[in-house]
Amino acid sequence: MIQAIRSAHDVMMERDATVVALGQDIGYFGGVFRCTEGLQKKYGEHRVIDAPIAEGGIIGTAIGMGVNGLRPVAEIQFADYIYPGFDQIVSELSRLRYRSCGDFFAPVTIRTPCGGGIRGGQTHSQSPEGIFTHISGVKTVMVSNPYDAKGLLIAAIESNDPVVFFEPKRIYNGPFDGDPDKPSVSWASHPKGEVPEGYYTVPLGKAEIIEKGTDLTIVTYGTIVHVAQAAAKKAGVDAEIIDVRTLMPLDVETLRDSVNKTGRCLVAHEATRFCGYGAELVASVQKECFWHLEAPISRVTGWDTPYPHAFEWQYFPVQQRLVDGIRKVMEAG
Amino acid sequence: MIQAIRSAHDVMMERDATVVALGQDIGYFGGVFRCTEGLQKKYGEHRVIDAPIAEGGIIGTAIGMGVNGLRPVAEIQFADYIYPGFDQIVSELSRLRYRSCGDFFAPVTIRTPCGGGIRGGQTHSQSPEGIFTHISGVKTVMVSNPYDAKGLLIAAIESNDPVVFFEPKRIYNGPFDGDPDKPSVSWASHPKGEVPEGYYTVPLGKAEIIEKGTDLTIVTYGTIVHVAQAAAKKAGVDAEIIDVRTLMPLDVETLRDSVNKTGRCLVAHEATRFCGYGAELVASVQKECFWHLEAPISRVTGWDTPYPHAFEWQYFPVQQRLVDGIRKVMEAG
Amino acid sequence: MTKNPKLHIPQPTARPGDPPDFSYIDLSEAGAIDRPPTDAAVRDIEYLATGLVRVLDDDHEAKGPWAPDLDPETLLKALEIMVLTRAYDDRMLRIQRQGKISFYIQALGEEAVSVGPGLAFEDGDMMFPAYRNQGLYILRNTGLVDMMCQCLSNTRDMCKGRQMPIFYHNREKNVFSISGNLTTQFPQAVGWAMGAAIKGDDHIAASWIGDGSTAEADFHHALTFAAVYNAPVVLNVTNNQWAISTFQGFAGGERQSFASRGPGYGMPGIRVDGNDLLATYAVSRWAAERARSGGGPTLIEFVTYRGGAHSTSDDPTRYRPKDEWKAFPLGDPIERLIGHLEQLGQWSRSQQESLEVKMKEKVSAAWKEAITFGTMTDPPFLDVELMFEDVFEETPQHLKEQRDKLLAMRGGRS
Amino acid sequence: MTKNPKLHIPQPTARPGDPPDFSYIDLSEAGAIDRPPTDAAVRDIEYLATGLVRVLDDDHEAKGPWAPDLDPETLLKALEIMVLTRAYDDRMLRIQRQGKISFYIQALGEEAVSVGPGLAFEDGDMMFPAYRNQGLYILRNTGLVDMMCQCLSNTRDMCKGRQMPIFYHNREKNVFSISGNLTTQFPQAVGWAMGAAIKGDDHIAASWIGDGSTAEADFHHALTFAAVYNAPVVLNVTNNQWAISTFQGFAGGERQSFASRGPGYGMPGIRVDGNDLLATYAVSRWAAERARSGGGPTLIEFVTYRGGAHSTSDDPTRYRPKDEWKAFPLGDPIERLIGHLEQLGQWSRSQQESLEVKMKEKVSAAWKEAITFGTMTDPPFLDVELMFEDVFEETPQHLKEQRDKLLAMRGGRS
Ligand SMILES: Cc1ncc(C[n+]2csc(CCOP(=O)(O)OP(=O)(O)O)c2C)c(N)n1
Ligand SMILES: Cc1ncc(C[n+]2csc(CCOP(=O)(O)OP(=O)(O)O)c2C)c(N)n1
Ligand SMILES: [Mg+2]
Ligand SMILES: [Mg+2]
Repeated sequence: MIQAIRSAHDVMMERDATVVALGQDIGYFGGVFRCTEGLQKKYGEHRVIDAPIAEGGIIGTAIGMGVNGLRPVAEIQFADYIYPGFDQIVSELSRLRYRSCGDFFAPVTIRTPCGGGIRGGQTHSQSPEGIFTHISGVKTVMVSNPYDAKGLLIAAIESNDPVVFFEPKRIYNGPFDGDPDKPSVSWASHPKGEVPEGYYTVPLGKAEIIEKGTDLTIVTYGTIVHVAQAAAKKAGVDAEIIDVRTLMPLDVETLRDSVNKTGRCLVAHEATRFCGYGAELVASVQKECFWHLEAPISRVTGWDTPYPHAFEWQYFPVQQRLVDGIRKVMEAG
Repeated sequence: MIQAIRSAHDVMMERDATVVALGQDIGYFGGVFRCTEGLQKKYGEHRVIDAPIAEGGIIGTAIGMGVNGLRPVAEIQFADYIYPGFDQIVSELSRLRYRSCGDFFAPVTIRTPCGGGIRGGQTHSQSPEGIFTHISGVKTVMVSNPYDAKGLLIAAIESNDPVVFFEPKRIYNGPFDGDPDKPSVSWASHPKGEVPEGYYTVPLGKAEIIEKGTDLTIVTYGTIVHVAQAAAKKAGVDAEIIDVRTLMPLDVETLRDSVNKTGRCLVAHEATRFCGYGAELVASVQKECFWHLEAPISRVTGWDTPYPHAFEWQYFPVQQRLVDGIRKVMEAG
Repeated sequence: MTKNPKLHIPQPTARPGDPPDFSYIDLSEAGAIDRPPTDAAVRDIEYLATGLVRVLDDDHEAKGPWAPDLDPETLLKALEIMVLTRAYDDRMLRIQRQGKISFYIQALGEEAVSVGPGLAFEDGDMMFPAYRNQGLYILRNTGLVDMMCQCLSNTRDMCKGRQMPIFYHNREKNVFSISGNLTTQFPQAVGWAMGAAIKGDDHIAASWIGDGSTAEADFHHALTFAAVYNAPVVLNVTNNQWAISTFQGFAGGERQSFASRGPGYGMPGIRVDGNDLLATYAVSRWAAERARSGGGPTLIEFVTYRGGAHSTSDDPTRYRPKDEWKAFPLGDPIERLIGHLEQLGQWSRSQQESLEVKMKEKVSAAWKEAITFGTMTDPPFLDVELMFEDVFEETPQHLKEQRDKLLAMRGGRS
Repeated sequence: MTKNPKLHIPQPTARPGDPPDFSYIDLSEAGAIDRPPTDAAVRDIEYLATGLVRVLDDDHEAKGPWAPDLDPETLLKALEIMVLTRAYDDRMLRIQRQGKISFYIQALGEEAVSVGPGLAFEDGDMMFPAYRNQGLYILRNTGLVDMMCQCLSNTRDMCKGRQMPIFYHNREKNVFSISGNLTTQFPQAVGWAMGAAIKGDDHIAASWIGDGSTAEADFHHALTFAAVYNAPVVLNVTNNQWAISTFQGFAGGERQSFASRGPGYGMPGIRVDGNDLLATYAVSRWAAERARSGGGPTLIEFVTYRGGAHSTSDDPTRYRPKDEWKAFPLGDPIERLIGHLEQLGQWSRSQQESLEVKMKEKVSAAWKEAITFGTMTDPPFLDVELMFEDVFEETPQHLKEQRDKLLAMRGGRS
């Protein structure tokens, strides 16, 4: 997925001279996860810019660049460190178009690695997407595979709306099915691991049905897409699995059609549960599909605690928790 | 409600020498909403402290004071301006007890006026409670009347947990039933407008059933409590109205018992809808009460736009929108 | 310095009832401060951060090396804009008191902080103002009618009813949209300037914040990024002595000039008489030249005084002497410029009177026109659908549904 | 200065393959910088922000007015703590490489930045360290076993498995909990100091951050609040030349010393040789005295060099010369202190060797003990229920339910 993200930058920087990247350690070094490796060499120090350690300054200056006709792609080194930039994102980036009636806007994409599973403890594991999806004026994406990552990132960079773009770091190097004891696998053998070289987009605002099924619908995104696939298999159910991909705006239609068909729905994510993005998924689905529901919609999520270092795999919604969740939804009613 | 809030400060500063207040314009001036009027004169400049215009600095130093054994009450002048302090709230205030296993903690209360209805436009009208309720380690309160405001604020100040305490500014001077054309009324005639002089608490974590009823349950908080009361009357339904009061931790039991009884539920708040606190209310209620629900749970909220100056009353969930929401819930099924 | 490490609480020199006391303001004689070349090294010009650059002396003569080369027409234009700004403010304030607009902020006494610098920049340079820089919009030919319609949230409102009064913007004239969130424009201006440098064009950016606003994080972000990248930007602090009820000591002004932050970050800091139009112009011009020629950022502190209330929601008699402004040692910027023009033989009191009448009439005419586009209480009204537009470039489905719901409730399109 | 306002991108003087070049570091002779009284006015001591306070000269003699009055026992104690810190780091680094802990950060080359200042404060003073100040914990008698158990997330872990390695805390000894979020401790230290002043007690606070961390908003918050309230706090910047892959120029260090920010905000800034234990002690002592006697805050910049990788996740050979540390003009703090003690006739190479052996043995013994409390792979393991505690003072219902759900899935209490 790292190569896919790098390639999205590369393609866009090649096509569009206004695309610039900025962030901590992204230039000479190529990023702590190497997502921008080689780009400074290719496009120069004025387009791939190492930044001071000030997330608020990165977003604030990116907005200014955006207003001046550039298309900045800002990297926040870990999603856990996005909060110092929160005011500029909420009060400025998300509101500029509205308050100036489109006379000013800043087409900034904010990329940031999120999620746990790399023994990062509470300050390198968070999934804060749910606080961005509540902010009017900013789009929110979380990717689950290299093909989408490239296509969605290109779409985000091209979009004139600001986008917060979450990249689950646990799957940077390969899909993860939620079993930490299994040896890690690379993207090479995954159907979505193959990434076309040139330009293509995956549209913002469209969910994808990862697996067709009739027993129940599992609505998820990011790393948990892979866990859900494994869990459904293990549980022996014919699940329809939906990868939300763009969290805001939400593709309600795809969800509605699926749950109206299956009558059962499990929502899963890695972030903490209370008031998380899953709450909106439940609320939206129950509104749209109430009369078709044969069982309560269930949530499997991270617990409502910080992400603990030693209990990473007790915190993470592992396969077994998904399996239990599936059973619960299947057995109810 | 202003007097109630001032009185809560007064009572606590009198009882406990470690209680200090800090914030912009709260000292000599007594606060832009006058919630701390007279306190500096009474308790001195070292306990009622005017602060630089730096919300991050206010929260950061309040944490340090808290670690040093004080009980700081920090005022953020408008909830719309809390974001520069977001990192210190999320990454520090909410996490300190957990990361140090209780060896360190900061019993900080953050008070902030929220909500619209005073022609404040998008930067003086926001209700950002939904981004705090998702943060593990911080309690969140929104008050709807003077009696609760004082009792809950005292409970918050006494709590060793951090609390974000929202005060809907529209009802500072009197209840507001959602009809902007009616002359404003004062708290004097409201049953909850009477505030005992001395010390008392309203416990954190307990919702209140404002009106008993059997037709449907309206779950709400803040200003909308009053709008819901008026709307239920107007709609001619026997509604059970619940004032959530403490948003996190949520008093699920009170909600469950009520909805299991009524079988119908309307959730209402002023904040934007998508991924707002109402989503969690819907998700929690549908989980707990699914088998008793006779109609989909419905939400009436602010729209998913910034709060517009000219369209304040088209944005605000006015009586009519609540009435429509009630009818929808009543007619379904 | 107390020997007991008790908390120090900054104290203004005067509270209501006290005689005003501005002895804390360090003054320099007009003409006394050297004007270094625009490519001077920061370390060699630290004196600019603590001195006070002044051009006009007590006899209204322009003195010393900072005296700018401005022809009388330009000075008269500056005067006109300042007088117009004040007339506009005066009218809008009264209109607010009549309840016809919901809120207003005047710039009384600070007009030279917008107009002097404004004249120093080129049209293609981008301005990132604070809410008290209406003079910049007026200088850059934003129509009064447009500005009034913004305050009215009416059908001609550039903000389509979304913003409180005074949150103007002017894309065409390169004046940015004002934010309600303090200081956010400061790093944005730096980013804009970085963008200009990246694109290789010659434009520079300028931004303004207040003394109180320097305490916000974005002040630090702006100075850090500007210093690191040597961004072509001019960062202005309007030190009008007061935030809302707290004086500049609550932002650190008791200990050091705000201009001194500049050298601390490695850029020039210049402290300037903010009520001396010639000085505000000259210093801005210096900084603009420095930035445009690759010399990087400058931090400028304009020493001035907030002549009126913070806003129409404020009552300054609660926290400062009523007559403080009258005692302010740097006077009134309009009076001082009139004095200078008189001294040059270019202006007279009677000309001034007729200018003021003319400007008042201009404002009145604009108001008459503005209200034909509606007020908060009188039609025509803005279309409520506008609430749902411009959240995104294209309105997404859920917003369309919300819009339709609202329209249906109101019985169709409004 | 380029004449074209192109974006300036800071450039380190050497990249991999280049010869190290520290010509950019301004040095002063040992003993050359005046030591003002601790109540000196900020404006009179700005020279401290750009000079470099040094005590030990090339012959290891203590020189000049800053030479502290430290007896040999204290110096030997300082040496022991530094050697122990290095031995601890060395062992933990190897343990991380063996996969027995998940992460580690060493302080190689910066030991004097924790130990010298640490000695300058009193027990009741509160320390707010950064992640590279393990020396402070060790100095304040945090047991090595406790520190190792933290890194192991084992059953004796002070953090109960919740934190990554190195995020220690020590309530009893007044060393705060380390945060993963850079710079957040800086305003907290100021707030703690304000609290001490409010309570009227005599304690002061001190905090440390890195050069890169000065760019964060909280640096500005800390300096602003400290200046405004004259808080009794010592604010330390460890300028070890590098953040992760970016050198100190990316935080503004190309243009000005970090110490210079102090005078800009109205507090003393002192630049000091961070590898000279006597200097780091002396300067901290000066600042502590100033703070304790009501003189307010001081900003100190310790000039040092990060001898190792940023962390075990980092590979510095990708961005800087391999041998840069060897060329660093301020040398190795341990070697320099040894030299001084030798010169005093208080120490010999053989004593040093046996000290090192002793410290290694101490570390080994501690490790043996630590692992008896479990490792990430070997029992005993921490009770998983601990995950749900301490989120709040009392665990609320929903967390109890989540805990029970987890336990049920795992077939009961673990
Ligand atoms: C982030 C933020 N915090 C607080 C406020 C409330 N507020 C509005 S203006 C103001 C005072 C600003 O003072 P100053 O920067 O000196 O500007 P002046 O009003 O004097 O021009 C305050 C506290 C705000 N608008 N934004
Ligand atoms: C808010 C935040 N942003 C980014 C990071 C990632 N990060 C961790 S350490 C580091 C470099 C810090 O450099 P410096 O302050 O010089 O300290 P040093 O490591 O040199 O001791 C970065 C960028 C973080 N931990 N927190
Ligand atoms: Mg001001
Ligand atoms: Mg460093």
